[in-house]
Amino acid sequence: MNAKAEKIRVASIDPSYYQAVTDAIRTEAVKLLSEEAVVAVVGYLPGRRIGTAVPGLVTTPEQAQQLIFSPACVNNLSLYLTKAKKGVLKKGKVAIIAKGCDLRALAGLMGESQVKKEDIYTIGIACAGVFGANSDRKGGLTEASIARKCRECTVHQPEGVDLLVGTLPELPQLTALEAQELARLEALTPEERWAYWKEQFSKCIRCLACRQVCPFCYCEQCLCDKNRPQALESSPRPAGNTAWHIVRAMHLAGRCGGCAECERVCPMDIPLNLLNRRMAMELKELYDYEASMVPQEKGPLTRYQEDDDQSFIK
Amino acid sequence: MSRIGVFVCHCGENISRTVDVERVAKEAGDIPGVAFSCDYKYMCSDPGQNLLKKAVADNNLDGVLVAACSPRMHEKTFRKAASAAGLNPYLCEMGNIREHCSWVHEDREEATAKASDIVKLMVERVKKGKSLAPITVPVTKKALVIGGGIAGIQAALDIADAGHQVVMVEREPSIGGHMAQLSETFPTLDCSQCIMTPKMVDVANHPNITLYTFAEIEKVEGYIGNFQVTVRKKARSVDESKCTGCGVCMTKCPKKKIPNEFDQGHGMRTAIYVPFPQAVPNTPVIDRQNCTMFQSGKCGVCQKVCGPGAVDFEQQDTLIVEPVGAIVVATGFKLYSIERQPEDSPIQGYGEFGYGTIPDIIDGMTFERLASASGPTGGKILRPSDGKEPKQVVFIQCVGSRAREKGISYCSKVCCMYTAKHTMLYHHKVHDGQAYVFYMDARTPGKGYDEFWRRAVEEEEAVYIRGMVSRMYQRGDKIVVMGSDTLVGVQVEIEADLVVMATAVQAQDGADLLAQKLGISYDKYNFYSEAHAKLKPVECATAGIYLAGACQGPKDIPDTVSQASAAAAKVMTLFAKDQLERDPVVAKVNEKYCVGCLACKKVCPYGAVEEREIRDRQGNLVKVVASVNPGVCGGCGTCQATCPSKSVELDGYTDEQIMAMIEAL
Amino acid sequence: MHAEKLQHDFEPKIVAFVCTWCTYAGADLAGTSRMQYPANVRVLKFPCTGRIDPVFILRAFQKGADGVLVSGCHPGDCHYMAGNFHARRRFAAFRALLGFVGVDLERLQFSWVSAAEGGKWVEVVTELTEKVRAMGPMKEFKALEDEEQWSGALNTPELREAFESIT
Amino acid sequence: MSLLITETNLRSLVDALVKGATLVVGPKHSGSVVLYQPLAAGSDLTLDELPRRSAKELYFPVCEDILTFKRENGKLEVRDIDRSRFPETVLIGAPPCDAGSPSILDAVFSWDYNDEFFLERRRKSTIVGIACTKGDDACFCTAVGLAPDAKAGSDLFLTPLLGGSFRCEPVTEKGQALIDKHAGLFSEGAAGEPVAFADQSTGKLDLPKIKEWLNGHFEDPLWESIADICVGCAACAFICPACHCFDINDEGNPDNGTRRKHWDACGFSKFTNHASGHNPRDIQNKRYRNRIMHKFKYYDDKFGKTLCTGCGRCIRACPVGIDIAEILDTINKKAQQG
Repeated sequence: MNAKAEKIRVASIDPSYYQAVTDAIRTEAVKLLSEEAVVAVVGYLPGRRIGTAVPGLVTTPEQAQQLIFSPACVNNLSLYLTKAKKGVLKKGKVAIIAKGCDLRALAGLMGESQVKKEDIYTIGIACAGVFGANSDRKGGLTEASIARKCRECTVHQPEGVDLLVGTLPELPQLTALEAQELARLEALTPEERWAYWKEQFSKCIRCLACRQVCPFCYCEQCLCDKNRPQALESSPRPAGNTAWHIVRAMHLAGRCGGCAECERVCPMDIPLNLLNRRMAMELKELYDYEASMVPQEKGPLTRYQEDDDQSFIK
Repeated sequence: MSRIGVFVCHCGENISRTVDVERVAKEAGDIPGVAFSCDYKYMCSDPGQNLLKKAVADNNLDGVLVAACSPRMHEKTFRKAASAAGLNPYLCEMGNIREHCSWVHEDREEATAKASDIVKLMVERVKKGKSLAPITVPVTKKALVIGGGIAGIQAALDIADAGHQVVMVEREPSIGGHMAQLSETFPTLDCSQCIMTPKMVDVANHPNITLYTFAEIEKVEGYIGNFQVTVRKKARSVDESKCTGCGVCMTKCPKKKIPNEFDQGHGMRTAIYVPFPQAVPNTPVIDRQNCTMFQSGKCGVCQKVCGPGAVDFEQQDTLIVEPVGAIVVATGFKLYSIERQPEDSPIQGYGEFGYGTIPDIIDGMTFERLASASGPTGGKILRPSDGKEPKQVVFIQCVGSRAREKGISYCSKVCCMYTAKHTMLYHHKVHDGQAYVFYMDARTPGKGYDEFWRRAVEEEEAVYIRGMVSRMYQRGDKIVVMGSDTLVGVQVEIEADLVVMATAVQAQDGADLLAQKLGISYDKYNFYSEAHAKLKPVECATAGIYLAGACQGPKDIPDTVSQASAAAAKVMTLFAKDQLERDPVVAKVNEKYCVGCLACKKVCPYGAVEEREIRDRQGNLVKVVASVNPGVCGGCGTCQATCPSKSVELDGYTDEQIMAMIEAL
Repeated sequence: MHAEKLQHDFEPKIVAFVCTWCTYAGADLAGTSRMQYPANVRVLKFPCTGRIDPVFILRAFQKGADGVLVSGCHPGDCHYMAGNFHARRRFAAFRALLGFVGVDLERLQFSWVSAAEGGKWVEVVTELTEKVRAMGPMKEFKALEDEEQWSGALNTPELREAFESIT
Repeated sequence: MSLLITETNLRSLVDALVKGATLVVGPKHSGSVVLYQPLAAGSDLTLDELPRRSAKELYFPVCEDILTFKRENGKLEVRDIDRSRFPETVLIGAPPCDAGSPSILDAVFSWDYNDEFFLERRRKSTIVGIACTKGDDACFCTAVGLAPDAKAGSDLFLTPLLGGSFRCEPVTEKGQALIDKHAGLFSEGAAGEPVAFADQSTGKLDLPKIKEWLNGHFEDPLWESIADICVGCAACAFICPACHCFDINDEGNPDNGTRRKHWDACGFSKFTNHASGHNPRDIQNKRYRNRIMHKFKYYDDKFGKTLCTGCGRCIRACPVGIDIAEILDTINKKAQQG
């Protein structure tokens, strides 16, 4: 495998792309903040280490000059608008940088009355993809370093945003590794799949990074923290871990926007997005539901049709 | 530690024959938290109940489990007994060891083990149980009746006669509805207006009824016993308080050639008009679309001739808020039209009948008007195209109804009877005429109905042809009706002078919009859904809202009147108490943890969940949470299963109770 | 009548989550009709299938159920109008999820049993009991209950093996 | 002349220990990650990657039972865990940032209460440390007073040599005993050139000065600026070799259950949540402040040690890229300025 030969075109052909996006973000952010149209811009700032970026809650035009966009801008910033992060941002309108996958989360949050459209100003990024977790970031965005979710992204181009930034470079076709993995797992016997997930979940240490980065995990009291009654064991043993990941996937079914942040942040590399993807597939097949960049009034599990499939019911 | 009493019933031998009740009682005594256990021959008997009461008192019990028959049988009995002993009734539960155990298993060992398990599970449930108090809701003893047809009139009069206030809202300028349009009614052939108009007048004169005509429901808030209804009274352009109903304005109105809706467009009316002479109220309304004054600003004749000065061109819509405790929905029906429908409509028109372009193909209601003495022809049967008396009339049943390909699969119920009636009316008026009826089935259940139908066939000489009409077209001044006689097995072609179609009964236009305002459910045809097809045919699932008449589904007059009186009776039952008591098995929101995602609101079948703003002492908004109205909640618990953080909980079926039971499996 | 009772090596634990209006009443009818069915089932009553949280099913498996039955009113018969419609979607999704993590879905049965269908209740319960009996115990979740992270385990398989190789 | 062991013999040492019913724990692949795990054989040992989780779980498991209880016939019977069943253990292949942590933690686990779960495991284990030749731009062990070749905490210390052997230096009696018991696997010889130690990207920190600054800056805008973005997970704490907070939880029901001790973290909002609902650390930056304070001030106040080995795991794992090395550097600069 020659990493250089595989370098994908977005990085190698159009190096000015990221600079252009960065410039546009800075210009807009400075304008918004100096005109006091917003109280903060939630964006990305450069990290100390090579190929890293960190979320930035920018409140002054000076800070806004530091904002960037690069393949290191992996985070789904919509998290910072939820109740889980209450108190962090001042009250008032907030501008937020959002990739397509982040926008689906924002739309979901609007559908769930957590974010009001009029309270935010969305700067959508025409996004070519970002780095995967633990990837080698020194060579820029390559086929080896691109996140698995980005390989089969369908939302490179944001919709319904207040400002669209960037012109999408020509994107190469990449093999859908996640879909392949999903198909591989589907083809296994139940026993084999159980063994697979058992091994994955046994690594879990319940650091709850998956929960804490999820834009939809904004509950004040997570079911897994409840002790009267205890719905699932809070101790990080295999039994409780399995229950936790099953419950998590169920609670996200029909809500997940597919940003795959849960999977990215898992320090134990548990492929959590496979669970989310599998649920999304099911809901697409059964109810023709897909997470969208536009808010929907009800999700697939809060509505029904009288003639819904019931082939599994005797 | 709980102090629970377990009572194991023998039920004579019904339980003890297969279950070792002594052992079950003994094992129950070993369950942590059980302070007392015993077995007894008949727990439901007086001595059995006394045993329970005494045990509660003697042992200071804080919960009771009776292991006996199904709770569907005796839960009320034992809860009452527990209550008499000073326990909250909801801390008394039943373990079903008869229907679910002794009667369905033969092996004594297995059945006993299962009975013990059932006791163990249910003890956990009792342990985690909470005292619940019945919910009381105040009741505003005033009813709203929506719709002023026969259904609404009957319901309003019944409620008003019982001494309660009624607000009636009618969309049209006059009450009366479809029944007022009918010529005669089956099966007695008495004149519709003769029996209808006195009731209309009764409504107008009743001291307990407030009538709003030319008015619509704007908004409905609140819940059973406590609705706030906003009524939009449309601008009539005539001040009802001044108008004396003299009718001079109508005679002087220069705009006289407007097709009259009441006569199905076959008679003419003026721009300022009452729909029909017996209208209630007898106050004209200005049809602003057709009035020269409103269209060009020139005319104003009516205003000039009006002695009392009642005509008011400046009149505006007014909004009136009425607090009511119950709502009767009686919005009636409309008739299907064979006209071409929009592409995306689920209902199709009849291209094979010319989509309604052939003037002498009319519907049943038009025929009613032609046959009516007060109609456009003065009661003579004359066909629309040339005013000639038709000698050959073809009646077609099931046009639109029972026609899945046209989008309606139901039977409209009234057409068989009124078509029979039409053939008679025709025969009485045109003695040398011949009536033909194409029909699929003659459905005549009802008192005197089949006799009526037989009379049409056997005495009044109508020719009934069993089969459908496949095509109709104009040939000269005749309409060629092509059909089949399926009994004989031949194709039939009739040259008709007039064709009368019994078109399907459909829900009123806007029925769905009104349902959304009311928060009631409706089927795919927009007919309103009753709470239970058999046992709650009058109630809506939304508490405090009742149905009367054809808005629920096609109905004839006797059925409509029966249901209207039934709805009135339901309202009176509700109004019989000052406070409404409801089962406390309702959902409650934990506002500390609720994050206001409102998933519960989305799934609640009762619309019982509202948003509630929580503010701090300075009035700043802290957060928005869900809030369950206990007066409206039906207690299904779908909200709790949906809530990710379980911040809404159904009393009586809490997660704590259920988890404890699962833990004890 | 049934003098010869079959002895089984394994008696599965079957848990049934049922709604009170239809299936619970259907099971009552089976009782009043004196129909016979295996005694393995333990019934938990809910107001409506809409109240049944998927977590309950998961928990039942964790607490030792070998098979789980969820049963309520037929579509359109719900006492609460729409509870079972919501439940149907929820369970369709949850079933897919359990299947994906490797639970054998033969152990999880959903059914509509009305208050008039005592016979169907007997049929559904008997069928699930026999099916699960043939499948054997639900080991997966039970095994998990006893497992520890290696660092929390008092001894590891490797150690045990080492010990065994010595003695 | 030095004591040497070849890589083959190092693996044979693992085999021999396992055969001798010793629990041998070392870095081992598990899918895409390397974790400290029990080794079934020497061939499992992986020395080319820093494990994702630290070695602390050897003494301080992710989760362990501390007692069980059961009510029978009305009586509640409580059964303690038999700590004599903790196995003799050898930790092998731990770089200085991991090997050095247990000895830092000894202080707190034997402070006002002797936590026998920790201490018994400590008594029964031997640490074979190894000089670090890997490392990346998240590493900062030198900044906190350790070094890629620091022997602190190790009982026996290995230094990888060019050519594949290791120089062995017994640090404690335990280490010497291990050598003596398996003397056949070690040989005397001339040590070759060591493999180059890992690079350190940050400079040395003035830890006393940092502590001094922290003494006076419990309230400071710095906390908001660095930690408002913190999402409140426990990734940093759980994979940290020095974080040692735990929670105790009863699982089961009041009549039959187990009391368990498991990792907890100050990053969680529930960590300081009172039963009343009041939370003194009501916002995330206060929780993150505690992380810094505990590591560089409180622990030093109490035990004279810094609660950080500079392994850089938290920097690599933080979902939002919070970089403790950068923060320490910032504080260091502030401290130097006065």
